[in-house]
Amino acid sequence: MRGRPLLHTSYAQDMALLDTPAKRVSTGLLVLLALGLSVVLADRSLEVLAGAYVLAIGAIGLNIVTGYAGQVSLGHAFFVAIGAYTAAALSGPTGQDVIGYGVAEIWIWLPAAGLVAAAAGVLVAPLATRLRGLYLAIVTLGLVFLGEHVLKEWKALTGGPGVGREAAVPQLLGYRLDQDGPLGTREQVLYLLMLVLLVAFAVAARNLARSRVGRAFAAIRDRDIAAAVMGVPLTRYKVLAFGISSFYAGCAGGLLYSVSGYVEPGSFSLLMSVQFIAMVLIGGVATVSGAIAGALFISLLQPLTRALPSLLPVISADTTQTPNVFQVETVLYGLLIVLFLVFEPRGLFGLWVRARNYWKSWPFSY
Amino acid sequence: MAVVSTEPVLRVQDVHLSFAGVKAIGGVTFDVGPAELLAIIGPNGAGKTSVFNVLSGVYRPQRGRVTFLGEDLLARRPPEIAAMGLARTFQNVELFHNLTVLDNLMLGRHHHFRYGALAAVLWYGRARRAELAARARVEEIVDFLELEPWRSHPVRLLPYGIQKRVELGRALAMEPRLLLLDEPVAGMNLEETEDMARFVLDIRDELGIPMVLVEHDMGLVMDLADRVLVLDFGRPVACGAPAEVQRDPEVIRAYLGGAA
Amino acid sequence: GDDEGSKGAQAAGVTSEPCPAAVDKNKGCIYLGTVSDLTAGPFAALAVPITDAQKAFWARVNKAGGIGGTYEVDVTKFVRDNKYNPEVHRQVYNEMKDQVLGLAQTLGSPTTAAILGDLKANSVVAAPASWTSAWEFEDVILETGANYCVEAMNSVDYAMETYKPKSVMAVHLAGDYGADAAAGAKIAAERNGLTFTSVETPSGATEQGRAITEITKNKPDLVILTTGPADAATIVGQAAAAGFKGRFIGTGPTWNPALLKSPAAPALKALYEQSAPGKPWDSDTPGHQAMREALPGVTPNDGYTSGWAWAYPMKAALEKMVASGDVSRKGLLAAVKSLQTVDYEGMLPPEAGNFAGDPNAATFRQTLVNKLDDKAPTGVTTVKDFFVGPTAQGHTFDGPCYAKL
Amino acid sequence: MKALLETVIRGLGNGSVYALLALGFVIIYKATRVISFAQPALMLAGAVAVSYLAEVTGFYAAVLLAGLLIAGVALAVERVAIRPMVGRPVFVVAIITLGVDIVVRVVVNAFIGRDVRQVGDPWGFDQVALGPLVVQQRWLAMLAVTAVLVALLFAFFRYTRYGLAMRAAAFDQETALAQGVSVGMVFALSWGLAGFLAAVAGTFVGTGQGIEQGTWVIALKALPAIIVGGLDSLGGAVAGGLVVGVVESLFQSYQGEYAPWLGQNFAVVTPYVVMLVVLLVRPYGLFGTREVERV
Amino acid sequence: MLEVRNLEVVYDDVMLVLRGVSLVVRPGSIVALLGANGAGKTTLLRALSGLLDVHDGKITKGSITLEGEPVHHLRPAQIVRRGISQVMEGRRILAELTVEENLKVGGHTERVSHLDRVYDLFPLLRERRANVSGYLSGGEQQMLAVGRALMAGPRYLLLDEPSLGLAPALVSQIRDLIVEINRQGTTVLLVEQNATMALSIADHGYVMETGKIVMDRPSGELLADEDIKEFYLGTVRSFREVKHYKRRKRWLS
Ligand SMILES: Nc1ncnc2c1ncn2[C@@H]1O[C@H](COP(=O)(O)OP(=O)(O)OP(=O)(O)O)[C@@H](O)[C@H]1O
Ligand SMILES: Nc1ncnc2c1ncn2[C@@H]1O[C@H](COP(=O)(O)OP(=O)(O)OP(=O)(O)O)[C@@H](O)[C@H]1O
Ligand SMILES: CC(C)C[C@H](N)C(=O)O
Ligand SMILES: [Mg+2]
Ligand SMILES: [Mg+2]
Repeated sequence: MRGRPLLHTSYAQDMALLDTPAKRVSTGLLVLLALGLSVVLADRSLEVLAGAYVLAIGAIGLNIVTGYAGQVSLGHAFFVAIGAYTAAALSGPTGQDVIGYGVAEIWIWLPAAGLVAAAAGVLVAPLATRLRGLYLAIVTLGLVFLGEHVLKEWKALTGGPGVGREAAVPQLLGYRLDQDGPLGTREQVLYLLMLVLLVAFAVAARNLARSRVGRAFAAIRDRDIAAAVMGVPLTRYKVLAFGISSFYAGCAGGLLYSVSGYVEPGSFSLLMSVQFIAMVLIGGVATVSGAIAGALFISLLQPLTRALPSLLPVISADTTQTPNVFQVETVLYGLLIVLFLVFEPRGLFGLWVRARNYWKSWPFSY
Repeated sequence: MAVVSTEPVLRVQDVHLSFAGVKAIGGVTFDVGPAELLAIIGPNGAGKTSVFNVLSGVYRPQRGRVTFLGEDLLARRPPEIAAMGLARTFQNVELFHNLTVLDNLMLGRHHHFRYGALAAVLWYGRARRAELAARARVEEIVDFLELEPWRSHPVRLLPYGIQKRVELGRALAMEPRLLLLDEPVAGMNLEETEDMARFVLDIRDELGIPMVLVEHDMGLVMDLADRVLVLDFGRPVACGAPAEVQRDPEVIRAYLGGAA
Repeated sequence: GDDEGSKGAQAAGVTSEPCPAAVDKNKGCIYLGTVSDLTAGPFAALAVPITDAQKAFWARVNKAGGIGGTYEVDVTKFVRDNKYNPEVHRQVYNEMKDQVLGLAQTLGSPTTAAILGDLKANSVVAAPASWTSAWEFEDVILETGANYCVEAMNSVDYAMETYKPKSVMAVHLAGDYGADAAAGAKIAAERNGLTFTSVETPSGATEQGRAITEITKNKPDLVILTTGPADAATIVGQAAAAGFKGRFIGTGPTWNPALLKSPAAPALKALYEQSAPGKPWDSDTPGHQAMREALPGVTPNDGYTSGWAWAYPMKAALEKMVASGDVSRKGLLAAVKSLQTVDYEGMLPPEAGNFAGDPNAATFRQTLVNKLDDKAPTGVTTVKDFFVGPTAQGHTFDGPCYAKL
Repeated sequence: MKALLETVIRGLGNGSVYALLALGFVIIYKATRVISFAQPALMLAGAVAVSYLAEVTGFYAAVLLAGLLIAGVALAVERVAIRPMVGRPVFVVAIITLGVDIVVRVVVNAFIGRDVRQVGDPWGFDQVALGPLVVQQRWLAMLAVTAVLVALLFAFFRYTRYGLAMRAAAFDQETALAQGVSVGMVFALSWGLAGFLAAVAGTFVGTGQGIEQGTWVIALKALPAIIVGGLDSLGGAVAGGLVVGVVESLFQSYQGEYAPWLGQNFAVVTPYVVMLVVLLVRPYGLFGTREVERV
Repeated sequence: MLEVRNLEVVYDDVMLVLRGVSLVVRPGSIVALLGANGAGKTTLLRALSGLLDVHDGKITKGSITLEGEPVHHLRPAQIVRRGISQVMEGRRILAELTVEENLKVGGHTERVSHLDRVYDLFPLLRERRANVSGYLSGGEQQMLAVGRALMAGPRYLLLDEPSLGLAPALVSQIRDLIVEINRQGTTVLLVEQNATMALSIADHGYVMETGKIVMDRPSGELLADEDIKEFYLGTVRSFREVKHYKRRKRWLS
């Protein structure tokens, strides 16, 4: 007997995160698959995926302020930087050229990275509440440029451009997670760490989205005056959205560089912000799974485009020739973004909806 | 449920509002009694919507006094006014387009919730209980307004008439002490108009919520309203029982145009 | 953590099968990786000739019998673009690291720093494409030619002799490149009793307004430039137009032959000289000759020269490793650590290839100075051949210079 | 005083380049509500085209030809990547332009090669005396050309119906369509003009010092300029560009002396600081259209 | 003559909204199109003006011809040039533009300006010509929308619920106006919820239900039809009574 999968007998059941058995099963399988990958995949692939998971945390954060609350921010890199350097400074050894406090325990520096970034977000937000649309986008972009300037000048913290410093060291109760150990290779351990954190951050974001806070965000995004008239204080919620989003960004920043162990101030540029925006848009605005999918898509697109040209023997691998593989690879990267969005502007999520609708009505075309 | 009182719920005194050269409201005074249904009519641009905007805190008048349940309204911001129990619908549907019907209604209950962002993230204890309780209340409204079939549809996909009904539901979800309805049946067909009329009557009869109704459908106004206030160029030209107002020559000239 | 069995039949990046483009099918193959800035990054204009020159270099080595008569070297199979981004650099390095013995090229300082930990952990030897002083202190990095810090010291000392300046200003980009040179200039200025000022400037020709103002306002007798070529042209051109009469000496990367056709050319000819860690393209040494023969028909550019020269120590180390019998990463690193001289076929003095012993002692301190010359293929000819100034001679290197500015 | 005036003129010169770039952004924004991140690549492409053409046709003809060529490229981009997006969310389109930027830049880089390229302008670093002031000729040329182009643009939008059609299309494409405005035509027009302006601006960026692969970054200076002026105002773009140019120039000359604690090279971020200050006072820039907020 | 034959329209490749609609609008006439919400009236007008694309809609079958020439493949601008102009549902004022700018956009395809004619029809708009249109009251915006469509000097005017939100006096004005415009030579296709008003001026009426035309008669006959009376015109009955019964009846289906 299959039962009736869509029949809910209580509101609790109806409001559950995964409200259908199909969703529960597929999510469970997905998580299992992700866990399984840690054994199956080579270390270098795990490292790329671990990075992608961290970026996904950042993308979920951006999605909170931009996707859910509708405040387009191109300043995400700024908050990521704050997190990265807070974490690096906390966990860095004392008495070096660069600031360090010797607190390598991840459960200290990770929340700290998030909180400091969140505080910055909250400070910036009041400006944001006065601005709309692209004005806000470009002002937050200004933040990135200002931030870059500060990072370049503040050599005691960042080591300076072209030089950089050690990133945060992930250590849990004395166990170094970034070294091979009894739990597995460093890549396996880091991969699992990032996976666990991603799941935690994703669930938290989903919870937020379905709560009064998430609804208030969406209301502000869709109709701000009406939202105010219905009882939502606009400024407070915009500040909250920036704060939470920056918290995610800060945590992502703290984690992102602990994979390579090294962080350089040139990384926190417009390009990074734009990549986050691309992840959110490509994944599908205002869905957590979309942000994750988008982050994976963008992070894996580069390795993929690196592989593609080698399948086409006509293109030269020789840098003296034009076009060579490297040019093709870069062009392909840009082109794939364009093509993807032209053909499915709703992003990966839209693709999924399309597929689902197609199968729902299959075999009838209307 | 409440102690019966004859004090007016809302008292508007000599409100003036103008925008760079345009006088939208020029000295409007009226009361709304408990359980009363007051209709405001008037030509296009007479200032009816502007009155609503003043009441809900969107516009700040240059002059005048407004008290709601004995408290001054004018110094307050829209969210505070909403929390005091003043709810409204909008002339042009102002729903949250990407949310479902249920979420739109749940949003109406925003100020009834007490839990914060941290509890929301954890979705545990208070937050969960509050959401479940709110959901139960919202389902009552869904029942009441016969919105069951559209419950989990994003509102942007709904027919216009249903959207208007959802707006009414969202306002009801606020558990208001006064309800402002701005042209609730504009653009509706006969059947939908009848449905809406039924809901308005139910709200008054069963929930006992006083209402202010702005509407151009004279049939509806004359049928439902206890009292009618007529505005023209931002100024009151008549106020009284529907039948009286309908016969007022000034009203006929300015508004009805001899047709109705 | 990939532990590689150096005693096993085959080490990472070494095969008994011949190279894909083998000259002699009976030889085995050693694979070396290249991670460089090949398309959109800021150093693409330099990285591409470096990469091409190294390809030609190893082809020549293979044609001449390979390494120790048993191996040929392939640098074409594992070439990747880092876009001058540390994260991408690391990714592409990871993709190739199990299949290469070492790196023929890793371009850029921050990018290389992102893989340095891994290079050290796995004893992967890498030849850099950058001249920062930090590499003197890393065993696995196989640098060639004096670093920017030394270069600037020598430039100041050279100017002392030639122009007798009273004041020096370092106009430089931030970081491993600019700050490294500026630090050298500062040390030399102090030693020579000159007043020293430093102006950090952003990259981008339109951003040089401040640098120009500072130069024309303070009128230093000598300016040590560490920027990109277009920046340098703007600075020299506009400062001269505003009546500045002091001297400029720019580090290697400030020069580009095309500047001779720019409006700044007269000013450059009058006021500018280029310091360099190696001799220019058309120099008359066996190494240069071989390079020119191996790269027929290219537009001359000293990116080729640098790329070619950078390859010699790797060749020497590989030969030593094969000779020692331990063909593995550990063997290569051991060979590197015992290298005291390298035959650069005259491009650089053999002692430039000292990788043994204490970093301070091993640091190579000779650079040269070029002047502009319309007739030279890369627009410059040497005015002062390899020399060590007194400052560099007496300086003790105990850490990267840029940290000391 | 003399130094100050010369600094201001340098600022106006650079500012006029920012203004040209800003106009390109604004025209596209006006018609489509999209900020085109492809402008930097088009600017670079224009400068490169001039550097090749000038050898054959001489400088002035080269600028004109390159302008047309880049307008053509922009039109092609619009047709292929932007037109299909009519009615789609503008942020998606903005990201598409970013992809376009990546693609175009790789192609352009291949044409730049390793050398610094010269655009072959007649001014170089030549100076001219304006009374007691000594200023570079190229700055005066930039100012003059910008003034002429701006005048032409204003006349075009003033005396044809396309200015209004653009605003209509930007506000609500369906409504514009229903009024018989060919939204595609409006899009093409805006991209074509923006391409032309980008090429001219790129040429001026290249005067004197030449262009290299990294030169595209300059185009980003136009972003704070358009915010200062107001995203949809042509006059604002000009004002914003000039303001940004002058303030930046002043900071380059005097910040080291009067406010060294701001750190070296604070001038680099002054455009953004100016932008923030202006927005604190005017959330829609100096001349931007206020969004209608009403219920 | 504007003729729609057997038209099928699909949204998003899946939702079949018009299921073979045929309709004729003779030159010089006023044709009323009635129908419940969601019947597909707006969709039909979109198809006529070439605006389906914007909504991911497609014509999958049938044809639209203007004076015998097919026009369903034309772009909106071309259709406007051929003399079909639409007042869209929901007014669609260009809120950031002034009243006069809105009108000028309406005249985009016309060489001569009909500005004065429109101002004469709506003196209120003349008064507000320099105001930002977004701040007009609902009814004022409706006038602007009609005025804007007239700026194109159309031969065929498609009106989607022009009386929506108008005060009774204005409804009769609009009605008179439509008659006047029609008298001046413009053919009118009128979509209305206010069936009494529409049928009082129309020559012919169509009734649409769930994507199909279910009635097609001269308006006089429709006015007399019992079903039309019940479902569209409303028997004069108090809303207070309505409360006591509900009905769910559908024609054909
Ligand atoms: N924010 C505003 N800025 C400028 N003018 C405004 C604004 N809001 C309203 N007005 C003007 O005030 C007057 C009254 O408008 P209001 O919307 O209150 O009219 P109304 O009585 O609701 O008309 P309708 O029945 O057509 O909806 C109108 O002339 C309108 O143009
Ligand atoms: N863009 C769209 N995408 C998908 N479905 C749509 C779209 N627009 C309309 N529909 C659907 O098509 C059907 C017909 O809609 P349409 O707007 O044409 O009806 P209508 O007769 O004009 O109704 P109303 O009286 O409410 O204006 C409805 O079921 C509607 O939900
Ligand atoms: C190729 C070189 C000029 C690189 C530069 N020295 C750097 O380290 O980034
Ligand atoms: Mg109103
Ligand atoms: Mg409709």
